[in-house]
Amino acid sequence: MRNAMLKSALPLVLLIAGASSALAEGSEADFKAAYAAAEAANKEAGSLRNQWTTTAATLAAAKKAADAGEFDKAMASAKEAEALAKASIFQATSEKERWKDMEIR
Amino acid sequence: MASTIRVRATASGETTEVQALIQHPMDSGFVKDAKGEIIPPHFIQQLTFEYDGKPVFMADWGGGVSKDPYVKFAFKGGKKGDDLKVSWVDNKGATDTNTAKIQ
Amino acid sequence: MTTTGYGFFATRRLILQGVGAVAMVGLGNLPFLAPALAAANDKYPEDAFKAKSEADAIKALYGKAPEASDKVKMDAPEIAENGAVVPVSVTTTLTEVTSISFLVSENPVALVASYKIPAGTLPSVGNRIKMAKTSNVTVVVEAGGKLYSATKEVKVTVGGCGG
Amino acid sequence: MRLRSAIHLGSAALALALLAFAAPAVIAADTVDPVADAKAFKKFFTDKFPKVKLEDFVNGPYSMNEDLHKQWEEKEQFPPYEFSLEMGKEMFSKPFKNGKSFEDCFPNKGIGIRQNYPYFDEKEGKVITLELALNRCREANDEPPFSYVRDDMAALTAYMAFTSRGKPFDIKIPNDPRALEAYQKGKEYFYTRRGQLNFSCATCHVQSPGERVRAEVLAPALGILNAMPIYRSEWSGMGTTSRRFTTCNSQIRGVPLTPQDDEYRNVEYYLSYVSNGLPISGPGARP
Repeated sequence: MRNAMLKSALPLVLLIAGASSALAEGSEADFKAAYAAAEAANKEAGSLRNQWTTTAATLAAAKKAADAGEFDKAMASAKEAEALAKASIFQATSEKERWKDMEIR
Repeated sequence: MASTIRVRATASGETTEVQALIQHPMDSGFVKDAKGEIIPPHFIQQLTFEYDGKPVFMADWGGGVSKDPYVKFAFKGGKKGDDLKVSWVDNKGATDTNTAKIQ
Repeated sequence: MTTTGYGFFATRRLILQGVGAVAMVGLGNLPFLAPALAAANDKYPEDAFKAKSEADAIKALYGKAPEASDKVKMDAPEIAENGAVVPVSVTTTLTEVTSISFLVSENPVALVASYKIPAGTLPSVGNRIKMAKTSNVTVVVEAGGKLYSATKEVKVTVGGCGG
Repeated sequence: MRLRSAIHLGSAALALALLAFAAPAVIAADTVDPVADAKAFKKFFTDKFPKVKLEDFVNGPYSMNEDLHKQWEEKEQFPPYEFSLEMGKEMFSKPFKNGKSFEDCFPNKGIGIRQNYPYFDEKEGKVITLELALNRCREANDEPPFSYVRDDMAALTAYMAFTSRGKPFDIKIPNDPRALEAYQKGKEYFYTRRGQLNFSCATCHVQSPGERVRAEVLAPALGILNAMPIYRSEWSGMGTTSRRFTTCNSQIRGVPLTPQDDEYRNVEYYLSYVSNGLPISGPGARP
């Protein structure tokens, strides 16, 4: 059962890798897009009632860096926030079945 | 306001065992609150127990004593029904006293 | 805590970072400030409660140094369940005991509590003290004008994952 | 490299198909049987800790570690929840503005009934916990509700728990599919991993009770709610079940839900049910 999970995760990895590799040169517009994407992902995690506290913290750091005009840093934080949010989404969806593994029977 | 001092004194044989729990924040002055400001020192400095008019136990406390402080000791003498007077004063000058019956 | 063989590589990396960060979360060091401005009070050993180090506090209280003695029986936990409430008690077979004091060497103020034991009161005290971090807890007993002491190390740290 | 990743993707699709096919079979066979769950739950912990008596599981970490047990006994001589208990007793009979009091909201004036909570209300089709019932009583008497995580609620539940000390947990699951569903959802919440640390309640309280998380020794899940509300030295104050659930969430870097949310009430329903028969020992003192 476990390595089936390993294999099925592969497509999602590529998705994430793709998103974070496109580190464009730090411009405000890029940052805004990345930040919006991260917020949307975190909102989706919220709908699954499975947000992480570190996602919100990274989003805040991104905003702070952007306000200070450091768009490289802001972009990196926004990307990481998105990755965290996506990870929390993956956690919620995959746990829908995996929780039974540990159930006391 | 109910007294801040809870005393349990039980006479057994010729000694009386005393336990006291006192409601007090015992802030040491070294701790910050949620907003990051230092909580000013506010702790009981002296606590005295008197039986039959004589002090049987006296405590000098610093900020290192736990919140809602507890102390336990025993003294010779003391019979069921006698009074045990307890009083404290803190670094802001606030005080409280309570008289408990020995069980 | 083992993390299961989670399929999603990025999640694992983020999670392992998370767990690593937790391990480094130490006890936030407490800011040090001038000791408490106690109201002037003749009997209250003002300067003893101002002394930073254990030795100064004992000197301020008793004017002499204690010698370790196995007649002073101290009861304190190996690992404190919590630094805010550490139950410590002492009993002694020494006679003519007039005073018992508790000190924590690593606390911002070493002296925690000092008790006067009038004649007729048994030489044993129990109380709950606060400890900033792992430290030696020392109990000093003044008997017949001489000072005896016992020391034990109590481990203190925060609990839980830390968030 | 391209060929290998292609094979990877192929087998991933195959694995997914298999999983999808197998899944319904698993769920079908896995009908919800609380009675069997409860038996298995108790057996798991009594096998794991043969020396701990069944009723002692309610003492959480103190039944797991001798040194802690001693510190607990010393604390219990004059427990730190004494003040909260007295405040709760006073508040319980203090009349509201309209003259009524909590005693009028609860059967037997609220004395000795804590062990029946939480219960499943078939009219509403929801789990009603003690904390929810107390706030509903206030609202029914036009009083503002208390916060679920602060001292007032802890004092009330401390008094009600105290009046039930020693009585065994007696949680019922009525013959109503919604009750069974609430129970099952609670169980799912309990075993679901969450937060960046990727822990579920079971990771700590089923896999590693008795072990340490830095200074703290983890309590077994069996009987973990019997001592609620608890005075924690860590908080140097009282904590309700709601406060415990929300802080546990944030400790593992999961964003907590609002106190008394459905999930929290359901997990309290599940945890209390599987601890049926164990005595109420609240209010409790904990590290």
